[in-house]
Amino acid sequence: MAFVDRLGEILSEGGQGGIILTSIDALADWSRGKSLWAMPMGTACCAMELIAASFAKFDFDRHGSFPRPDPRHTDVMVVAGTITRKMAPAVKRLYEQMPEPKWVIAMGNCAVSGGIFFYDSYSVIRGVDEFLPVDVYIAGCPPRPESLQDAVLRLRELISTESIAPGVKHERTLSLPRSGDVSFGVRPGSAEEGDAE
Amino acid sequence: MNITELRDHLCEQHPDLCPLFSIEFGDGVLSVSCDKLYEAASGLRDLGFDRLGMATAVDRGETFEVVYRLTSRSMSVGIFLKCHVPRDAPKTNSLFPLWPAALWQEREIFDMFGIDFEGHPDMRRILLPDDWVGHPLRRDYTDDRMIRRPDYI
Amino acid sequence: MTLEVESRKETLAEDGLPVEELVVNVGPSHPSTHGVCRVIVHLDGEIVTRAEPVIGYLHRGIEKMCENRTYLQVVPLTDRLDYVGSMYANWAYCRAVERLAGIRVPERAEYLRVIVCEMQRIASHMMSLGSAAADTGAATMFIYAFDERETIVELFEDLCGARLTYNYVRPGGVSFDIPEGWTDRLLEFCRTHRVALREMDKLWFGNVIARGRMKGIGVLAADDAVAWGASGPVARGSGVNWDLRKHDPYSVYPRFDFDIPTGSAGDVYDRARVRLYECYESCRIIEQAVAQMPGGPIKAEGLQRLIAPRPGDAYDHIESARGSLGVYIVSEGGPRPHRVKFRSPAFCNLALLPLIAEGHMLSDLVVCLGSLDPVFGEVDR
Amino acid sequence: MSGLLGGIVFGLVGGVAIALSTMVGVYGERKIAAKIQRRFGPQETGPYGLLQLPADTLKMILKEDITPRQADARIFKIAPYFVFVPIAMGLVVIPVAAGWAALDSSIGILFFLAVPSLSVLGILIAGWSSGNTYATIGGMRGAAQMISYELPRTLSVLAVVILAGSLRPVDVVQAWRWWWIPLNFIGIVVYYISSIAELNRGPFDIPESESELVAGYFADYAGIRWGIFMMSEYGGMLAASLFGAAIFLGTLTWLPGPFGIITFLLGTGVIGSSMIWVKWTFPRMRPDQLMTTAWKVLTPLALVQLVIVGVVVPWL
Repeated sequence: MAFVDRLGEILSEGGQGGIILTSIDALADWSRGKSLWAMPMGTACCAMELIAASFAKFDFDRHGSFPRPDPRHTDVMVVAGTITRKMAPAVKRLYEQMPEPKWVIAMGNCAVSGGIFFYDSYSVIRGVDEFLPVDVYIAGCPPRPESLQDAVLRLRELISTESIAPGVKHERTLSLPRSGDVSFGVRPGSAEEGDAE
Repeated sequence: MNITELRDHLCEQHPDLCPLFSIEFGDGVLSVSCDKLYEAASGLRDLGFDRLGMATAVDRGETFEVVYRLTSRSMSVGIFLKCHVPRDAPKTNSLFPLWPAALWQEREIFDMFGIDFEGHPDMRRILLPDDWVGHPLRRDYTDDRMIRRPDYI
Repeated sequence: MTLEVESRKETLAEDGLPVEELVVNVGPSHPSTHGVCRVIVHLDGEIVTRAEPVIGYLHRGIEKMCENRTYLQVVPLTDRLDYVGSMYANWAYCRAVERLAGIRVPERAEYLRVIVCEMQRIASHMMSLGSAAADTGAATMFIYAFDERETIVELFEDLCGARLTYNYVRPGGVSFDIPEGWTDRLLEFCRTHRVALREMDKLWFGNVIARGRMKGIGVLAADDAVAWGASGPVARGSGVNWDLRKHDPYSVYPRFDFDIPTGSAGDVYDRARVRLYECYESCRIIEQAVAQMPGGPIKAEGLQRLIAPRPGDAYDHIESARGSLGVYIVSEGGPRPHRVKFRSPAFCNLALLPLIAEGHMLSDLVVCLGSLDPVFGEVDR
Repeated sequence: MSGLLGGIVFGLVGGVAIALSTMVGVYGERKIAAKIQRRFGPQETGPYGLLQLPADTLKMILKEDITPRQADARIFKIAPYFVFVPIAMGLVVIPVAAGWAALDSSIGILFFLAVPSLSVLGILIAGWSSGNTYATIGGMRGAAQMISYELPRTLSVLAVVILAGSLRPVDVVQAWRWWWIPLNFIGIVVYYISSIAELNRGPFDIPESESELVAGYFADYAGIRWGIFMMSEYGGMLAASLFGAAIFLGTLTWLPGPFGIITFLLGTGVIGSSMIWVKWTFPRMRPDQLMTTAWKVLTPLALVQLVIVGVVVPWL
């Protein structure tokens, strides 16, 4: 890791290494994106869908992503389920144990915002982004395994913009939905009505 | 055995408990005072109530109502055992010596209501962290981190 | 809050050398704690001298939340209790509300409730058997069992639109009637499921290593099971013949012909066997229920959206996949319950872990924990 | 000087061979496991998912190299090599064609049995230096297990040595006759089982048991250092399969001359895949059951095999 970081620094400082840097980045991002091993941080209901995602019917292994229980061997933490105040230190510690580069997927409404437990609950943390840097959010209570697959593909796109050089971001087109997108649920003509609501 | 047979059986075996017995929503309820709780419970156990199904408490304002649900396998019938402890000094006897099942359930009551059970071997919080302040299931529990749901109805 | 464990105990061995007890902190995120349980294990070599479960890592305060919701709004919360068997908590809660408010449920709804709950029992036991197998390293068995569960989940999806949190049983009935062709698929599933069960029986219970891992491990005496309030397959594995469907019959269960499998040794093996046989019995009940199911409405007539029962308290329990699941509701007359208490079987069963794991090896601890089949949404509520 | 050069060449070739075999092994493991479990396995990266393992390896190299604060840093960092090097060294004495091995030693079989088992030292120090309870337990379990299974494994090979009358693997291959397989059947089974146990693979993977010790002795290794542990496991699998195919099954002599390599590689593949098959079928054993199997079942069986061979040999 240290070597790679230094290489990135040298290439970006010299200003000469544009082509070399982009090629190395393309290779690095390809390998990182295609081999996203998951740390299944399944606490509640979503854990069932997380299990289902890696089993026979949905088979995450197809995307080169399979769950490892040991944080040291993983790249992406899938926080699936409600995180309570008692659990949060443990989740944070597991996240810290993962080696860089690492990503977080917040799976399910509880991990996104507290979901159904937003109101009246004295112990639920409203979203894991209170203490973890979340890269991809998946809505749903619980989301279907296909949503998780979609999240992995989205995360792959996000990784493809990253560089081994510090502070460099590649411009790649993300297929993330934007407002005005048909797939976003708002028809182009009716954007204002949507906003007014 | 249905509930009226249970009442007759109870009155026969324990005449002192008979006037405390009532029937609510098809369930037998035995309301005792909390210093008599342990004796009443052991009496019921001798009567054949071998399972402690549920132990909980209800915030009734001035008092906390401690509720035990006992079940008899031989008679296929359940009964409630209730007593009221004062809110300012919540303390009662533990039923752990009679039914070990009370071990965790009474710990949970302690955690949620702050009711102290005498004779319980391990009176600690169970669900919440040890450094938690307050007992959440009391009606007057307040917490800055708790957002109250807006009243739509 | 820290994750420190209490100080280690130092003793002197026979030859006078100081021996330190090894304290292993299993969890709260561990591959075989079936959720977020933490077990502080004191080890003497590989032998467990004390195992202390620490729970509450998923305590969301559902009972407090219920106090600020109307009776109907509580139903989605009950889904999140036992997320492997959401239908049970739905049904137990609805039964308590119906008892409190005096609602009569149409017969067809009762039959539908029985069918979905028996399907849920199969799904839950498949999960339990599979994850217990995964605890001993047999990942393939887990996947085979999970495949069966997946079929049921698909059926549920067609019935009520959700894969996991169904919100299907409502006070006064059920939310949807069965779609066309659904019962045929259900009966087809029952037929294939029996074949799959026999396959799993051979693959898992016929395996010499699996038998060695399960037989004589985590023995629970029948007296202890009763005294500690154990229920469901944990109690029946010890020979306690106690099943609410038979011994405190509710709903339309008296109309069906089924047996209650019980074990004798009370070890992990018997508990797992009981779960396997219960799947056969559930298939039987489903087939009978489908054959007997009457027509008619699926919701009680003239039911108001806002249920406001008279003051009082009601308790009702059903036999869930993990044991007797009770719901205790206290009403003070308003549209919201004053107090809702869920008596969860997994909570009571898990209290037995120190009792059954002591004296076994660390490897057996995870097997014992798996055999109690805790679902932490239900344990911690 | 030429010896040094030859050593370097063999080292490079061996290193590449192990790396390749690891990739093939992991790919095979994931594909076979997927087939057993009604899945597809890696599918998306490259045709048939063939580029999955290069991607994994590159990612692992690019990962952060973590040394935990509580670890004994220097020992922690070198421990993977202590596991890997002995296993790689074991490969050199295996004959890869009839009458040819990279290191044609007169005590080749002894070398193969003795040197790879030095990796137990690496496992022990990896577990100990991590400063982690799980890793320590895993290291202890690994040491106990590997030392125990050394005995039945050595005894089972001894039967072949008696039959061939030589410790030189090349001589054993040349002396091999088809009726050794039925005669040596118990020995082959004992060798197979104890080799799996020696490699800490399922159903004997108690040192790294995922459901108990999370990952056992390499629980705190991240990135490529963990990859080296993986490489040792698959390198060991390769070595055990090659050795079994050459010495026990004599696949090198099934086809005449240099064509023997075809049957040899096929035999190796079959043994390796069956190890994967076993792992994904059986549950894991308990440490005490494992010891019982080693000392009370496999060792007596290996001795019985030795007696059978000892009785037969004078009559040949």
